[in-house]
Amino acid sequence: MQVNENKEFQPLIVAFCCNWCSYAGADLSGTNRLNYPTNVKIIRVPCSCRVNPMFILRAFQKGADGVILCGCHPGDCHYTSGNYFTRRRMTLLFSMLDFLGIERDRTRVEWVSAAEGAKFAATMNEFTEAVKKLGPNRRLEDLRCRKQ
Amino acid sequence: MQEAIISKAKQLLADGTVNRVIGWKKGEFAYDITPAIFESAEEIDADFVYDDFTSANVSKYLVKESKKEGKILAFLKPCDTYSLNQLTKEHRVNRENIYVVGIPSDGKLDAEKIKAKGITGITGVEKDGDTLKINTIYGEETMPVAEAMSNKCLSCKSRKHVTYDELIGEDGEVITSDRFDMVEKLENMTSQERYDFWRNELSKCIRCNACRNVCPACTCENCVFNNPDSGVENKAAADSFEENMFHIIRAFHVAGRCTDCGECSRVCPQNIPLHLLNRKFIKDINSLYGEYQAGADTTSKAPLNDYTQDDCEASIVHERGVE
Amino acid sequence: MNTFTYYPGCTLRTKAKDLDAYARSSAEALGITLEEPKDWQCCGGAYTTAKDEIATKLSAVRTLNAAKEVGRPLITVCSACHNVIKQTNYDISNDEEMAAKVNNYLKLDEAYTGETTVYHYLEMLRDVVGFDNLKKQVVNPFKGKKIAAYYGCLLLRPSKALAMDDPENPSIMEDFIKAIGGTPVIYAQRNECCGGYITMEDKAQASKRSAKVMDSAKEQGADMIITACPLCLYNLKKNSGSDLPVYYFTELLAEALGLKEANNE
Amino acid sequence: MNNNLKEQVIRSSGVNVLKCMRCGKCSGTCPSYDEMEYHPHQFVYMVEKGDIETLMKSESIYKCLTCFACVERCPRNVEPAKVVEAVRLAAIRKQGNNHLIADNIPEMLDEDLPQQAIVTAFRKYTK
Amino acid sequence: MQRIGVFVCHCGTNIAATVDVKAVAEALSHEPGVVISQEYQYMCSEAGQNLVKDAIKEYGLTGVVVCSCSPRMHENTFRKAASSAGLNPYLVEIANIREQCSWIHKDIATATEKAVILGKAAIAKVHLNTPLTAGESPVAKRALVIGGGIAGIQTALDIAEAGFEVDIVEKEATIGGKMAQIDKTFPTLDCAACILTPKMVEASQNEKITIHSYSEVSAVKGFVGNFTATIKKKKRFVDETKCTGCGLCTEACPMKKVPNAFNLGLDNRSAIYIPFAQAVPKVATIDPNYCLKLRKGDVNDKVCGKCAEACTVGAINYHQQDEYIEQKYGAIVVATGFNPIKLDKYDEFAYNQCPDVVTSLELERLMNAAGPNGGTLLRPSDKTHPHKIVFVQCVGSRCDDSKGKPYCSKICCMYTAKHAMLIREKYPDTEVYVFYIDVRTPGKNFDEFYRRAVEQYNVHYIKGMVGKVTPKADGTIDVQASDLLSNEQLHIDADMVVLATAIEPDKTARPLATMLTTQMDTNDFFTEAHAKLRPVESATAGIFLSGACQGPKDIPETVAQASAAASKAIGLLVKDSITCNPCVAHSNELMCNGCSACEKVCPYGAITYQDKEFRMPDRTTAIRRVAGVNPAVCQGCGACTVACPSGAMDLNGFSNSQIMAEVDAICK
Repeated sequence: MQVNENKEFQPLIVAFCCNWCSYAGADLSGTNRLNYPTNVKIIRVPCSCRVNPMFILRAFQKGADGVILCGCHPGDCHYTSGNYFTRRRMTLLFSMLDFLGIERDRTRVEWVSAAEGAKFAATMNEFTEAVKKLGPNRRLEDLRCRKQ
Repeated sequence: MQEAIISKAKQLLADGTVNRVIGWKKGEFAYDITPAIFESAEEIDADFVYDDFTSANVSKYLVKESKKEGKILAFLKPCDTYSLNQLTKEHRVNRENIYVVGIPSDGKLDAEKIKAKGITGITGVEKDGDTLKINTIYGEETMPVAEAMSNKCLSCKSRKHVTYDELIGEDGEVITSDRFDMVEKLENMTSQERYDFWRNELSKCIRCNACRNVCPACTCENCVFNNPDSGVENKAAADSFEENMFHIIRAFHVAGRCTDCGECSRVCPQNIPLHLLNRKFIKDINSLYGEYQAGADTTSKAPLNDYTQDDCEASIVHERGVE
Repeated sequence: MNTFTYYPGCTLRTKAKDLDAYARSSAEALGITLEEPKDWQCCGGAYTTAKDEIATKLSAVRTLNAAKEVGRPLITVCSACHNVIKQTNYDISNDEEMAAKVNNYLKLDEAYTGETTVYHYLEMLRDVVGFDNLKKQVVNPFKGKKIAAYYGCLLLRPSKALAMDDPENPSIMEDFIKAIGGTPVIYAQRNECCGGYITMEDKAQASKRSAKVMDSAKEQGADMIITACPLCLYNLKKNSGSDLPVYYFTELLAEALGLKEANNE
Repeated sequence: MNNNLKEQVIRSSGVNVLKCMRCGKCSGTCPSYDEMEYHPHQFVYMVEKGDIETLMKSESIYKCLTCFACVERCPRNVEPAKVVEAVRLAAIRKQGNNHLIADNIPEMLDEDLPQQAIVTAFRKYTK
Repeated sequence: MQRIGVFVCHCGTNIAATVDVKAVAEALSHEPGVVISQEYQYMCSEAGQNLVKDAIKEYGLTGVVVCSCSPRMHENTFRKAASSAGLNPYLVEIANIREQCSWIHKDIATATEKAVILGKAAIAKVHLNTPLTAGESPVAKRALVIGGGIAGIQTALDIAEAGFEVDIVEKEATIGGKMAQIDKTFPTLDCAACILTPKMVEASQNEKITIHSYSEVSAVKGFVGNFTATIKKKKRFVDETKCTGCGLCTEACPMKKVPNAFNLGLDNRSAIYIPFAQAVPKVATIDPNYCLKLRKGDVNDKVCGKCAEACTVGAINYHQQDEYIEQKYGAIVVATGFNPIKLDKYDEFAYNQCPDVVTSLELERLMNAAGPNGGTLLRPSDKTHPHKIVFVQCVGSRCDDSKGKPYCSKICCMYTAKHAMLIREKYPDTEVYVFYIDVRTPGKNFDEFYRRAVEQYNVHYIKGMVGKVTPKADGTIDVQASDLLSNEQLHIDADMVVLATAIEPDKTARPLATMLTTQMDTNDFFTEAHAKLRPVESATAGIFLSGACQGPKDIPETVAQASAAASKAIGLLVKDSITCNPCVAHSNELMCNGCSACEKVCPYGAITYQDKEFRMPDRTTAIRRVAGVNPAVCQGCGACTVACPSGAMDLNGFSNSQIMAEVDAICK
C-alpha cells in the first residue's frame, strides 16, 4: 500500500495466475502492449486450484488492497478439473470475507484464456479501478484489534 | 438415564464386548463434567456421571482410543454420532473398534446461563417440565428450562442417531431448526455493521486454542498452525498473520466437514460465537451446492472436494443485493 | 407505461403540421401517450460535429434533460431533429470533455451525461407497439401499393450514434410499409442524401440529388415515396421535377389506421 | 503549410487524419463529388499536409451535404465530413466571412420551404 | 547460507527502455543472500548464459534469479545453462519484467519499482527452492491433425512419410478444404483440382493415415507426448464402410432444392449428397435439415426412404448416432484454415441486394468446370454473359477495428489478377476493371504475374475505391467509385461486381484454442511461439500450427508451413520419451491424516493410500494410513495441496512456503 498525501491512492493488487491460461494471457497482453497499471503484481501458480485461501488472506494481511485469481475458463482447465474446485473454494471464501464485513470488491475470480490478452488487461484495469475506489484495505488487516 | 447407561456399560464390559468405556466424570463443580475412560465396573460406580450438564462430545477422543487394543464403548448423543460418522468417513477412527450406544438427549444445560441469573453454588439440577429446579448450597432456586439451555441445543438440528450399534430409548428425527437465523440476521446487516460485529467479537480472542482442541473435525496429526512448512505456523515471534486470520482459516479448514455440533462456541472462554462462521459455510453450501449435512453418512463427497460444471461463479458474492 | 416525452420540433409546428398531427393521432390510437415538454427549443436543425462548438449543442441538451427530469424516453419524429438530438446524446455520453463543457454552460441542478433514451417514432412503432400489433390495427391496408421508403442520410448516419438500423441495408421503414399493407420497393438511393441541407446554398445541386433519388425509386416501380423528414419532403417534391407523390410516413400510418378523415375534419 | 490552422482543424474535428490509408472510398461515395473542387480524400490529405488555407478559400466547403456517407463508409474510421466542417468553421469564424447574408434570404423563400432549411443554413454557413 | 546470483536482462531496449535495469540490479544486490547482481544486454544469448554459468562456478551459487522475459519464453534456456554449470536447474527462477512489466508500462520510475518488486519476489522464492530431478514420460507415437484442407493433408502426408500414424479430423464431409473450391492457382494458372485431388487420394490410401471426415475434436486432455483427444464422428446416416460412393442415392433423393454448400449456394443439390466428384472419402452424407424423412423427427415413419431403396449395399442408416472415439496422441497439429468474412456490414456494395455482386470465392465456383454453370461464366441472376466486370479490392481488409479486419488478407491482389486474366483470356470481349488501393505482390513471379494482367491482358487497374454499388432496374449495376489519379468520380455500368472479401480464421478455431490452451491474437489467428524463430509451433508444447489458421497465406506458403509443422511434430514423435515435469505433489507422511481429501480431488488418480508403520515420539509404533503420490502420473496442478486440511500435501516448485514468500515479498 502506497499512500501519499498529495498523490492518488495506489492500491497494491496481487494477481494469482495459472500458468497455462491466465499467465499466458498476461504475457499476451504484454506482447500486444496492452497497458494495465503497475499496481498489479502477478504470482505464477501451475493452476488456479493451487491457490490456497491462506495465500489470499496472507496477501491482504501483509498489505494487499485487492487480490484477483485468474484461471482457465471452466471446462478448459489444463488439468481438467482444477478450476472447478477453485470456483467452489473461492465462492465460499469470498462469501465468508463478505460475511466478516470485508468489502466485496477487493476479491475477484476471472477466467482468462491464453488467447485473451485484451481481456486480461481490461480486467486488471477494471479491478484496479474498483479497488482504488475502495481505498486502502484496513478492515481485513485489522479484523482483530491488536492485543493491548 | 444415568442408571440405564451405567448398567449398559457394566454389562458390555462384563460380557467382553468392550474392554473400555468412554464416559464422563465430575470435575471440581457439579456442572463441570469432563470425558473420562473407565476400564472396570468399580471405576464406573465411583465416577461415572451422565446428567443435564453432560454435553461434552466424546467422538474426538475416539481418534486415539479406537487405535488401541480392544473395543471401546462410547455413549453418543444424536449430535455426537454425526461427528463420529464424519471421522469414520475421513478414516480418522477405526469404527470397528468402537461400540456405539446411542443415547437420547433433550438438550443440555449451560451453567454459565444459570450463573448469569445470579444463582451460585450449584450442587445439582432437576428438570420438572419446563421448570428447572436448581439445588445450591444456599437452597433451591428455579428458572425456566429454556433459559438455562445451552445455545447449541436451542438450535438442535437432529434428534436422530446416524450411527450406532445399540440404542437406549427411542430414536428421534431430523428436526427443522432456526439455526441459520443469526447468520441471516448478520447477512442482512450492512458490510460495516458486520465488520464492527466481528471485529468486536474476534478481538476478544485470547488464542487459547480451546475451539480447535475441542473440535471433532480438527483432528489433524499435526495442525497447520503447528506446521513449519505451512507458512502460518504459530510461533512466538510470528507476525500477526496467523493471529488475525486464525478463525477464518480454521473455519475454512472445516468447511464442508463441520457437523455443526457447536462445541467451539460452547467451550470458548470469551463467548465468541464461533459457530456462526461454520454455519455461514454450511448455509452457503446448502444454498449454492445443494443440502449437505456433514456426518450424515460415510460415503458422500465433501462439497469442497466435489464440483459440477454448472456451479455458480464466485461473482455471485458480488452480485448479491447491494447495500 | 406507454407514455413518452415527445419532441415535435419547430418545423412540425409550421410547415410540417401534418407530420405532427398524424403522428399524434396515430400514437393515441395505438395506446401511446405523447407528452410534450413545457418549453422546448429548436434543436438547431443540423448537428455541428466540431468539438469546439458547444453553444450550438445546448438546446438539444436542454430537451434531453427535460426528458430526463420526467424520467421518460424521448420520442422524435422529424429526421433532422432526431439526428441532432441523438448525435448530441451520443457525444455527451461518450465524450467526457464535451459533457463537461456543456454542463459548465448549462449549470443544471444535476449534470446531464446522456441518461435519456432517444427513440425515433419509427423505432417506437417497431419496438414498443410492434409491427405485428400495428398490422392487426390497420383498417385501410395499402393493398397492392408499391411504396418506396426514403431514409435519406439523417435517419441512419452516423450509425454508431443513430443505431436505428443497418445503415446500408435498413429494413425498419420497409417493415412499416408491410405492416400497413403496402409492398415495399427497394431502391439503391433510399439511403443517399437528397441534398436538402443545401437547398438554400445551391438549388441546382439539391435538384440534381433529389432527382436522382426520385428516379431511382421510380425506376424500381414505386407508386409513392414516404419520408420522415420535412426537408426531404420539400426537396423531393419541389426540386426533383419528378411526379412521384411524396408523403410523410405518419400520413400513411393515420390513413391505414382509419384516422385520416378525422384528422382532416 | 500553416501549423496553427492545421492544429485548430484537427482539434475542432477530432479526426486523426493519419489513420487515412488513401483508398479514396470517401470520394467514391460522396454525392457532392462533382460540385466540389477538392474532394473528401483531398480534405483529409491536405489537412495532413497543413494546406488548410487553400481549402478555406475553396467553395468546396459549402458543397458538403453533411450526409455522413463518407463517415459511414470509411474503412479506417477517419470521418472526412468532420474535417470538412472544421475547415468550414475555420473559414466562417473569421470576421466578415459569414457565408449567408440575412438580407438575401427573403428572395430564396417559397411558401413550402420548411424553416429548418433556413435554420440549418444559418448554422452551417454563419457564425 | 544461500548464495544467490541475480541477472537482469536489457532485452535490447525491450526492457531497458522502460525499466532502469541498472537500478534494478543495484536494488536487488542488497537482498539477503544475493552475492552477485548484474545486468546484461541479452541474457538469453550465449554470452548472457555464460555470465550465469561463470557466476555459478565463481561464486558457488545456490540459486539463480533471471529478471527477463516470460518464463514461458526462456525459463528452459536458463535452466539448461545452470544445469551445464552444475547447478540443479530447478534452483533457477525467472522474474518476468518484460511481458508483465516493461511492455505494459510507460513510466520508467514506476516500471522500475515494479521490476524490483518482481525481482525480490523471485529471490524470496529461490531461497526456498529445492533441487529437483525430472523423470521421463513416454511419447505416444501418433499425431492428430485438425483440419483436412491442403495444410492438414500436407502435414499428415509428411508425418506419415516419416512412419508415424496420423489421424486427420475434418468437420466437412470431405477433405480438401478451400483449395478444392478454387478453380485455378496463381501464378502458374494450373488447375487446383489437378494438383490437390491426387494428394487427397494419397492421404486416403496411405496406411498410416486415418481420415475422420464429418468429425470434430470435442475434447483434448493431457500434455505434450501424451494427449488424449475425443473425436466426435457426427452422424452422417450412411455407413462409411459400406458406401461405395456410386451416387445412386443422390439421384433417387426427391429433395433436390438444397443450397449446394460446395458451390457456395450458387446451385442446388439433393438432401443426400457427395460434396463433389473427387470427394475423399467418397461417401454420401444426409443433410438432416433437408431430408424429408429425418425432418419428420420420427425415422420409423414411412416417409420417403428413397435413398435406402436405391442403395444397393445397404449403407443408409437413418438410426445412426454420433460416435465418440478416444485416442492418444503425442503431437497435435492445428490446420483449421480460413473463411471469407460475412459481408453484412458492407452493404454499400449491395452484396445482399444483388445476386450479380459476388465474392471472389463465389467467382471461383462460377468459373469452375465443376461449378454451377459447367465452367461458363454467367451472371447468377439471368445466366447471361457479363461484359463488364468490376473487381473491388480490400473489402473488409485493412480496416479500422470498428469497421472490419485490421490486417491485409494477403491473397486477394494475386487472385484478383488471376481472375481478371482468366476472364480476359476466355472472354476477350469482356471489360475488366480492378479498383485497388495498393497492389501487393511480394512473392516469386508475383509482380510479373500482375504486370501480365495489365500489359498483356489489358485489365483496367484503377487506383481508388468503390463507394457505392447500385443495382438498376435494367439489370446492370452502377458502380460509383473514385479514380484518385485522374481525380474524378467514375460511374461504371457493370454486369457483375466481384468483391475481394477479407478472410478470417474459421469459427471453430477459438473454442479449439481454448481446448488446447494455446494462444490466439485478437483476430483469432493462432499465435506462434515466436514470430520469427518458432513460426510453426504454438507456445503450448506439442501443439503445432499449419496453414492459414496462423495468418493469411497463399497455397505455396501454406504447404511450406504444413511441411514445417510436420517436421516439428516428427521431431517430437521420434523421441521415445520426454523429460517430465518434476514439479509434482508430495505428501509429508508425518503430517498426513489419511483423510482421502487429496485423493478425491486428484484428476489423474496419482494418489494412493497405504497403511504404514510409524515410530511415535513415545517410542511406540503405530500403523497409520497415509497418502503417497505417483510422480509419473501426477501432473502438478496442486488441487490436493489445498484440499489437504493439515498441509501435509505440498507441491515441488510451488510449495506453500515458496508462494507465501512471494506474497510477502510483493506485499512488503
